[in-house]
Amino acid sequence: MKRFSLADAPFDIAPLRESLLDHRAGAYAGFEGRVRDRNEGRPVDSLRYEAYAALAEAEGERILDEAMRRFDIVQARCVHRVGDLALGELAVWVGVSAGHRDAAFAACRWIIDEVKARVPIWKHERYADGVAGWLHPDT
Amino acid sequence: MKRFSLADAPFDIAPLRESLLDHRAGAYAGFEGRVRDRNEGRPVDSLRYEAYAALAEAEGERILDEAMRRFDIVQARCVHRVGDLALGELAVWVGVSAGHRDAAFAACRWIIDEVKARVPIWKHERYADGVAGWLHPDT
Amino acid sequence: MKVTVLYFASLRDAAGCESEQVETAATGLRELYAALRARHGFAFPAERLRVAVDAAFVGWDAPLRDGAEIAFIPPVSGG
Amino acid sequence: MKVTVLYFASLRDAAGCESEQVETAATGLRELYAALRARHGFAFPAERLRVAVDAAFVGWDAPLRDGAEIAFIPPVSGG
Repeated sequence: MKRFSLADAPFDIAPLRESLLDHRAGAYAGFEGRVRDRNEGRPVDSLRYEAYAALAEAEGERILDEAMRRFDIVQARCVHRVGDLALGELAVWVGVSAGHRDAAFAACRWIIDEVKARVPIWKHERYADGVAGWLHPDT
Repeated sequence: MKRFSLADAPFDIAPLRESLLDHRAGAYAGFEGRVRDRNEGRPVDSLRYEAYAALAEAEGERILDEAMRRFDIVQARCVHRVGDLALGELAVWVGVSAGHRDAAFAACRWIIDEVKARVPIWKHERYADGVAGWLHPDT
Repeated sequence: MKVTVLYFASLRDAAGCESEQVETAATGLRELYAALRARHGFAFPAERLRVAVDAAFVGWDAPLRDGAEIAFIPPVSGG
Repeated sequence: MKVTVLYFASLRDAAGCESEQVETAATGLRELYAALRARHGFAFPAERLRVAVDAAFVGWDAPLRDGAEIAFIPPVSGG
């Protein structure tokens, strides 16, 4: 099973979550990142994510494999959208199942942080004032 | 809207999660506690939760209200099952939406910890070896 | 003074009932619990319990009123 | 030596193309980037970029091979 994937259209979380559950999994932690209506106070109209797909998939898979080794968890997955997204749409989902909640929360948080820091995906925002641009954070 | 409730039958998470989302909510963190097949190494057959319903609902609501004040979040809810549960069934769900992921994760974790510590709900486990009993943790 | 006492989980198993009407001369919640513990053989000392009056947590020093609904809350295990 | 260079996000906007074949005499990735930066006016110094060869991250000291597919990765903003 691939644990990380890119999705070029809206995707359904329910079957993904189901795939993480089994009788050893007493705890499930999930994270969803959605398109907000503003970024640092500036009204956002719409947003587009682009990826270097081959590298993003490889690096995403590496992060999920690392999470499986680092944390006492049962299973973990992550899906990241690419393409045009409307306000409120789901941009990224992380799900982790584990025996206990400590590991589920810690792994879920670690995965989203690593995905944001390492996976070659870029956000292009169009603001209500007509300005648009790529986000290339300093850190 | 009540933020905390008891459920005496299986409940669907999807509409609850939906109720937390709005355009300010860039982040959603969710937690699910499920019935495991073992507790401290002992195979579990089935499980029953009982509550002092009036007090559990009041104390649960108090925890969720506190979370709304303590954390920079948009909305939060929690539902806890009572009655007989089968292996793998959902026992408790917590959902939190927020502008950013720090607050969503922190509030979600805080709520489940407080619910486990403060809400008058008791777990009765039946083990595969026929023994059964109430759990009254020391801490 | 007459109060209603509710029992949950292992306290209910030990008492053999979900609730009972109790005629008591106790002057406080601690004294009431001590009497009920002696009668039903509850395992928990008061220090391991919380106490609620009329479906609200109170301190052990809260006054005992006629007609109150009292619950001694053993360590919880939800979640 | 001939390599393919892929551009993403603001580097693609600056280069005006998604990829290009480059005939280069550069002896390493830093030198290659410096040449392309001068040609396309990229804003980022090499220190702010990561670099990938054939869809795998590599260090800036990795060898430059004929036929390689190279991507200079500006700061990412997924999630």
